[in-house]
Amino acid sequence: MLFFRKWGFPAVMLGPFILLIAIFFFLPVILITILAFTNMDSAMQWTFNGLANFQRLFHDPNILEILTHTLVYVVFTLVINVIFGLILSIITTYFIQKESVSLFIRTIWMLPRMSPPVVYILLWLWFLDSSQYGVLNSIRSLLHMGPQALLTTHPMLVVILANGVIGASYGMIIFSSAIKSIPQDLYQAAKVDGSSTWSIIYEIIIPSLRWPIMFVTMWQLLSLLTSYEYILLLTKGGPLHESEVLSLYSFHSAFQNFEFGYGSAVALVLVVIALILSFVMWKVFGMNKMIKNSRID
Amino acid sequence: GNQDKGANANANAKANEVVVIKAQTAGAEKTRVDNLVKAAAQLNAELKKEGKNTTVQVETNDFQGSWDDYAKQFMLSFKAKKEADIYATGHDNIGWLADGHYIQPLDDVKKDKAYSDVFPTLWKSVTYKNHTYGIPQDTEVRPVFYNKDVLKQLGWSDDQINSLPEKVKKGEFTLDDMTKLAEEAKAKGFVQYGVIHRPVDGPDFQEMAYDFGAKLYDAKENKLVLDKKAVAKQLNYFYDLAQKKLIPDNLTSMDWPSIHKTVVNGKSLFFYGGIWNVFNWSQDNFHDKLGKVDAKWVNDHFGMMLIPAADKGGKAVTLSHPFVYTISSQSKHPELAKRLVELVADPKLQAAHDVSTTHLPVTKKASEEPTFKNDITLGKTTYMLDYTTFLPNAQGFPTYSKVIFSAIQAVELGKKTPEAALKDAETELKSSLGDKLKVIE
Amino acid sequence: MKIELRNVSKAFNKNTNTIKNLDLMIPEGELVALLGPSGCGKSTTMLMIAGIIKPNAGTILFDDEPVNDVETKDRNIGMVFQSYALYPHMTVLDNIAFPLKQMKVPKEERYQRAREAAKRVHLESFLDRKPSELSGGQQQRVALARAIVKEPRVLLLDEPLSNLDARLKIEMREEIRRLQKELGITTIMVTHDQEEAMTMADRIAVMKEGNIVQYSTPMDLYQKPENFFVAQFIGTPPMNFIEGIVVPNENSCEFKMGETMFTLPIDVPIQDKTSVSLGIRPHEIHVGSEGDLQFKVQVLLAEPLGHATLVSAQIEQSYIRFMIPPQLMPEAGSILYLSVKKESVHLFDAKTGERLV
Amino acid sequence: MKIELRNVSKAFNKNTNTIKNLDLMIPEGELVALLGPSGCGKSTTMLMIAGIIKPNAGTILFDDEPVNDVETKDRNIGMVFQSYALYPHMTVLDNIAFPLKQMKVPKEERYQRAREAAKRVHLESFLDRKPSELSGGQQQRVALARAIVKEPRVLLLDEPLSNLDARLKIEMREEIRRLQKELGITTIMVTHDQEEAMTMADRIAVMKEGNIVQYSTPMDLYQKPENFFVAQFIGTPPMNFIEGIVVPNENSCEFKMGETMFTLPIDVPIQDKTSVSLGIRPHEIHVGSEGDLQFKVQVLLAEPLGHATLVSAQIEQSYIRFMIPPQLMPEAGSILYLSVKKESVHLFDAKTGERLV
Amino acid sequence: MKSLRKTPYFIAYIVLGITTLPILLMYIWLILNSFSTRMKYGFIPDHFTLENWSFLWSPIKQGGTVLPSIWTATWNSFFFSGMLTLFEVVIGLMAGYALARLNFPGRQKIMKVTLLLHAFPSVALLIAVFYILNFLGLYDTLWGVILVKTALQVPMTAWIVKGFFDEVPWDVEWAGLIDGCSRLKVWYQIVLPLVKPGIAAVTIFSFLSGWSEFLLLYSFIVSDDNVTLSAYLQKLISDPNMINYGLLSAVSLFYMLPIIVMFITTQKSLLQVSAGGGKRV
Ligand SMILES: Nc1ncnc2c1ncn2[C@@H]1O[C@H](COP(=O)(O)OP(=O)(O)OP(=O)(O)O)[C@@H](O)[C@H]1O
Ligand SMILES: Nc1ncnc2c1ncn2[C@@H]1O[C@H](COP(=O)(O)OP(=O)(O)OP(=O)(O)O)[C@@H](O)[C@H]1O
Ligand SMILES: [Mg+2]
Ligand SMILES: [Mg+2]
Ligand SMILES: O=P([O-])([O-])[O-]
Repeated sequence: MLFFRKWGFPAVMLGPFILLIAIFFFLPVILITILAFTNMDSAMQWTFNGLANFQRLFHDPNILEILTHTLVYVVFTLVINVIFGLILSIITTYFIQKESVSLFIRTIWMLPRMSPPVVYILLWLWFLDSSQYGVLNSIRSLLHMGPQALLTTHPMLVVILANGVIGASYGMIIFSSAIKSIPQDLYQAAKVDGSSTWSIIYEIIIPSLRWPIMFVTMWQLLSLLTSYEYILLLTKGGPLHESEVLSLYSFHSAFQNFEFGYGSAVALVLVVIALILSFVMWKVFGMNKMIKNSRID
Repeated sequence: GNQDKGANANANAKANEVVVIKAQTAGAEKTRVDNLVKAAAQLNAELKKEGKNTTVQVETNDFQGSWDDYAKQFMLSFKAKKEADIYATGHDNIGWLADGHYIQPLDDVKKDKAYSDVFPTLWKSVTYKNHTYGIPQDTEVRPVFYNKDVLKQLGWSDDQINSLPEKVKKGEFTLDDMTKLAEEAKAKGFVQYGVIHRPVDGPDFQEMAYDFGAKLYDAKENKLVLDKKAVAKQLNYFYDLAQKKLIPDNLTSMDWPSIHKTVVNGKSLFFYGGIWNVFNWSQDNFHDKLGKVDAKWVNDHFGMMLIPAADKGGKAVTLSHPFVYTISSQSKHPELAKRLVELVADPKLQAAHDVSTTHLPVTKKASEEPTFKNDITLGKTTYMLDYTTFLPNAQGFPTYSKVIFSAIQAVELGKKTPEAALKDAETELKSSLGDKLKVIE
Repeated sequence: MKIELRNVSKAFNKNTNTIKNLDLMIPEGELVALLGPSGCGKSTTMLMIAGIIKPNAGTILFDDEPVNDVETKDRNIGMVFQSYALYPHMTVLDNIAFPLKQMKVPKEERYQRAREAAKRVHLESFLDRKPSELSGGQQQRVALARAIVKEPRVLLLDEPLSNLDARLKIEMREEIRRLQKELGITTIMVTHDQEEAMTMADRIAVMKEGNIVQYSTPMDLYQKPENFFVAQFIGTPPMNFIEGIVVPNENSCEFKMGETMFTLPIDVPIQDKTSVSLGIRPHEIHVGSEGDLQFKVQVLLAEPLGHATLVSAQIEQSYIRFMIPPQLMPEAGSILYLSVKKESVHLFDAKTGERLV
Repeated sequence: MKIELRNVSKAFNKNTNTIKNLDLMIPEGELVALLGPSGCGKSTTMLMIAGIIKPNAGTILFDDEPVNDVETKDRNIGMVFQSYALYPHMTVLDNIAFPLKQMKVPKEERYQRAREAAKRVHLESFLDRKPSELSGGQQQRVALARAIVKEPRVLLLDEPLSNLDARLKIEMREEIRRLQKELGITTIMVTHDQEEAMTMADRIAVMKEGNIVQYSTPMDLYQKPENFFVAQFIGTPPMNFIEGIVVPNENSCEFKMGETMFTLPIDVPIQDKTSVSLGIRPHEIHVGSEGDLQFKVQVLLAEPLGHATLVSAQIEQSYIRFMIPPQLMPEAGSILYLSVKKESVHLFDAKTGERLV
Repeated sequence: MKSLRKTPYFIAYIVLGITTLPILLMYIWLILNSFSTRMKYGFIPDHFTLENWSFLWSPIKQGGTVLPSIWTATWNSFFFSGMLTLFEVVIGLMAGYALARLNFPGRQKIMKVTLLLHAFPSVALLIAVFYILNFLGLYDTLWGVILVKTALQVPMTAWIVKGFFDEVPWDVEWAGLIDGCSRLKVWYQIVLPLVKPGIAAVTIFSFLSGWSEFLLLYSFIVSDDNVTLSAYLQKLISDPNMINYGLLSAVSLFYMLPIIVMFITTQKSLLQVSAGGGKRV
């Protein structure tokens, strides 16, 4: 009885969560770890081949380039995502007091996320298409400027922008919800204490957003590391390998070349990188301290 | 496997068994499976005659999505024993399907009289490790479209224009001639570009390899082949086009609609297309003024020819990508499925499908169907089947194709010389294909 | 800094004005206490002076300059909020140092001064805690330290000592008063502790329903409440009121309630039969007959308070309370003879509430 | 319900015990006031009785049954939190009705009772507001109404009246006291208002640093503080202390501080030269020589309080404060002769703080 | 003086304008495109037409196939996203509360593990998940996909709401216990209403991800009865040579409409935050 009092409630609250994750997330994770040591291909046979996949990966002529792209892509997109998400949320919750205007702006920024990915990417493609039929080039030709082919000349830039615009809305929503939860009297006190607008942002809003900022940063970092959908649709990793990132490479290996074993090995490398980065961030953000004890015994 | 949707035990003494056969195809051409439904009607009549208490019911499914996803779905559903009995797919999938024991050999179906008059080359496309694993369903060819209006501007007579395909066929008009012609048209300002090809990876690029005499697959060793000499020529060809500014700077980053618009509006003299493009252009507003254009308009303004031979007197080529029926190795009713596949070869069914989707038939009989013969585009291109080539069926070919495409892209963008591109391609192919690759110097 | 409110009104919703045409002038360097019943608009007035709430009408002036459009941060104010409004993510020290940080005081000096302020409110050993780890009184003291640390020109204190124990309260009062006097900080303080208001304030403004009913010195307020409301509001225990009518005589006045009748020691002419409230503070009532007005009551309850005994008693229909020396403990039901001095008698018109005498 | 705390300890962190071996017994139906300096652990004690915080050691008993493992919701408690803890998303009415809802009282009756409770705290016209639209005092009254509405068996009041004005406070006190008596609710109240504690409580527990230093009736506490801490803590204005040493004579005691020396009216034997604190309450000091102990002081400051004048004066190195009649206003620097009665003299050991006399 | 004070606002609006305008234009372009046969210079609408919107009342033909009714797809999408949101939000809120507010050993570990799981690309998981689903007999069922999707997403929900639970003052929870609630009741009667902005955020994210889910449905559902809007869209673009862009624009606008409405309604709940009042502990 006493045992139940102590453990019953956490168990009830956490049970479905743990169960679901254990079966549909944790177990698959173990499976793909095993998979990385097989040479499973389209025949879908679990034949172990030891470290062969990793040896191949090590000798892969493109791997270094891909790693660099991954880094560039993740870092820049992440910065746009978090910083811009923050700016947008502060503008729409603190600067613009008129709720309807804020909502309008937030909605616009959500549009990319709410559109079907293919259509969002098609919009970019239509705009940036290198022929004279691209909207950008149409406009440029009206202004007597030559056509531009951003997708070939700066594929990574386009990839980062397209992903940045989508990612910003993620932070925007979470942050603005969190800002809305800040009690008004804190702003009042800060004003009385002589805070300018900047310092209210810096001293009151941002510290109150510590958890969301930290979460969004870490989560987006991992999301970006593992995401490839928009790149796949936008540039397919090309031209050449110029916008190929590790996760896309894993996808290409697994689902275009049907080398599931190799694809899993690539994914595992990704996971190791993610593990290291997460660990560093966990420390940097002082996550442990943000997990507080219950004040009901 | 397929399930029996319950035996319909009537009060009648004779219980009638309903057998469900599932058939799946991908893409918009649903007639590929709908024809099977019609064939089932025929089959049922035959079964009745044979006095069997079985009724076949075909359940169809048309997958929409990429070929990769189509393949993936089949693998998974097969493992879950929920796959289709009759799986229609591109012939080039036969390799992995057979290797993975997903499908069964259909050598006996090949022998059936329904398939006795198949264009012989087509059997090549469905043969893997000395067995016939698929039955051709339809095919197409990938001609070069040439703009008649531009040729007229260049001073060509109607006769000259209309006999061009013939000259190509005979090897009189070579790839070099084609390039020169493009150069001329561009220099004179009649067109913006000389040549347009597809913007993304695809079989079209391999037809150029064949044109330069490449071998892509060694059936004996079951290995993909990197024929370095031919590939070098292939790369040089595209490098040359780019250097001469005959293709748009960023062709490989254009989207499909822009390609179609460029071609339909006569901004390019040549276009490496496929016969189905005629159908595409009738579906959307690609023409700046006319919007959608029908087959007649296209034939009035464009001609279609084989890919000109690389050398004078050489063999002009094209490439086909036949669609085939395969039968799952887990099928519970393989015999019925096979009979369906035999019955679906009916010329009328074929012709109906081919005309509505702009494809070519696989049997001679079908090509003689009046409805087919009357088709303005198809009738004119069927001869190309005699010049056609196929992609290898072997596993790993998508990887091969992707690497070659990258190399082409690199030379077109001027980022690599053909030599460097070839070298990189070789390294990459060796790394990813390992012992599945054979390199010919 | 002189602070003035001219005809200020504020409404939170359309139906009612929370503050109605309020006028108030606080001379430079003075400490004014706002006193009034719960919900009468004291905090709202403070927030308007701070510039956090904008009045719907009227002008607020600092040193005769209208400041309606001056931002809060530029008003140089220190404030203790009724809800404290501590910054939950900062330590005590950072909370206190925050106003200095906004003034760009160098770090070292900033923490130095913050530590001194913390010491003044006896929080020197809690500097590293977060507000959520403090007791109520400790939180309140953080708020106080934060308000005074920057030595503002205006100090707004909204019940700054309500959660402190008596001893600390006295200490803090002295601290505030000293600081305020030394630096000449114009201070407005809301308090419910009348002793606090009486001992600390130069003036007291008594508010009622969004308006000021009397604004004057503590003594004046105590001794000469201008109307019934102030009289009953000021003083603990509160003034006793006996309802009755006045019957003027040749040279004096008779006060009549039910059967009882006694002579009022006043010499102001009052209309016949005016209904009045006769007010007498509990402290002014003495046992015996030494005063100018005499009457007898029946004891209901006697409570020992330590330094005195608080007696509740009945006279006709009215109840009165008064203090007697702690040694006395009259039994319930016993009769006591009481007397009051002439100066201690307050008389209010029962209808208008205006002071008559 | 009888409530008992046996040897209870609570630590928030490893270094210090906030509550140390606390023992307390509250008889059924009594009202006990917890009095103590800010941060001494009053709220913590309350939260432990409520079962929200679990003690690290010791037992809490309700009617002699240990309740350490009984959940809060099963303890049938009403509580006013120091921070009010209103439900921000509910209206006033819903806030008050919430405990009844948990008891599954039918809707109609629930709102009926909630409305009555609201009336008791004079909030009947605010029922539809959200807490954020109320003034501080109004919020506190909502908290009070919510605590009493379900007529619990135990009432825990953590400074329930701190933000109310004097008049309302008295009314609420009476309301609480009446309810508590009528229903026999065992009540524990934290207050910083000593008058409140004195008038309302059956007993007072004086806390210091997590422990109880004296637990007894209000009168007892006032008249016989057991040690120096209680003496100085209880009573406003606080008791005066004069430091000195005792020099026993044959049949009396001399008190010596610096130059001054006077006879203490006590007859208990005290060791020679004991350092002591002599405590006298301001109210017990009278001008003149009518008492048993006499001394003279020099006036520093005289403040009028209305009902009296508060004088601060100096005797040798010590400062003392006392009340004189309001008519008197001695000037600063003047000399006053004062006297105190024998019973009013408290003597504490300066070292241990223990009461000597 | 007054204008100086406005500088931060001014800068804020400029930043906002410059960045927001292109996005707005993109979508205006999409709308125009859906109502015109052609765009002059790529961006000026030419002939007004409603043809692209005809899918609303009659099923569209593409090549040889007739696409299923858009309304079936819409209903399926609603069902799928609705169920997903329900599961994800409820389970996520429960777990988030436990992680934020309950004491039990391994709390940190659970948080770390759930975060790190996210480092596994969902593509890579696809094959592994297939084996699990197949083992459980959930392959080719909508519920299977719902469960998988919930599992993949719920850590995020829990993490987000944990931040919101952290901000809830403890004293109202205490008051709830005093007033006779169990902790479960405190959770849903008192704490949940106070984290409404957080719930709004996670609801919109989970609904959105359900609405646009494609990969899993596409990989784990063979039968065609369960076509959702995203699959419907996929049908429109599956052949890159045969995309009708006007139609695609119209369908994607149709696709976006419910989610925009949903977004606006959930965001409106932000207006009703009831923070403030009292002293928070
Ligand atoms: N969560 C906590 N963590 C650490 N210390 C705490 C915590 N809560 C209270 N304390 C400390 O415990 C001591 C007792 O706190 P408590 O709230 O019981 O005081 P109190 O007697 O109610 O004071 P007050 O009269 O100021 O409300 C204080 O010194 C306080 O700083
Ligand atoms: N945000 C608001 N919306 C509506 N009414 C409000 C709001 N804030 C305060 N009020 C009302 O305005 C009146 C004045 O409130 P104010 O806080 O100024 O009172 P106060 O004098 O400080 O009272 P207290 O002594 O109880 O703190 C109260 O009746 C209150 O209910
Ligand atoms: Mg107030
Ligand atoms: Mg407390
Ligand atoms: O890729 P294809 O459409 O040319 O088969």
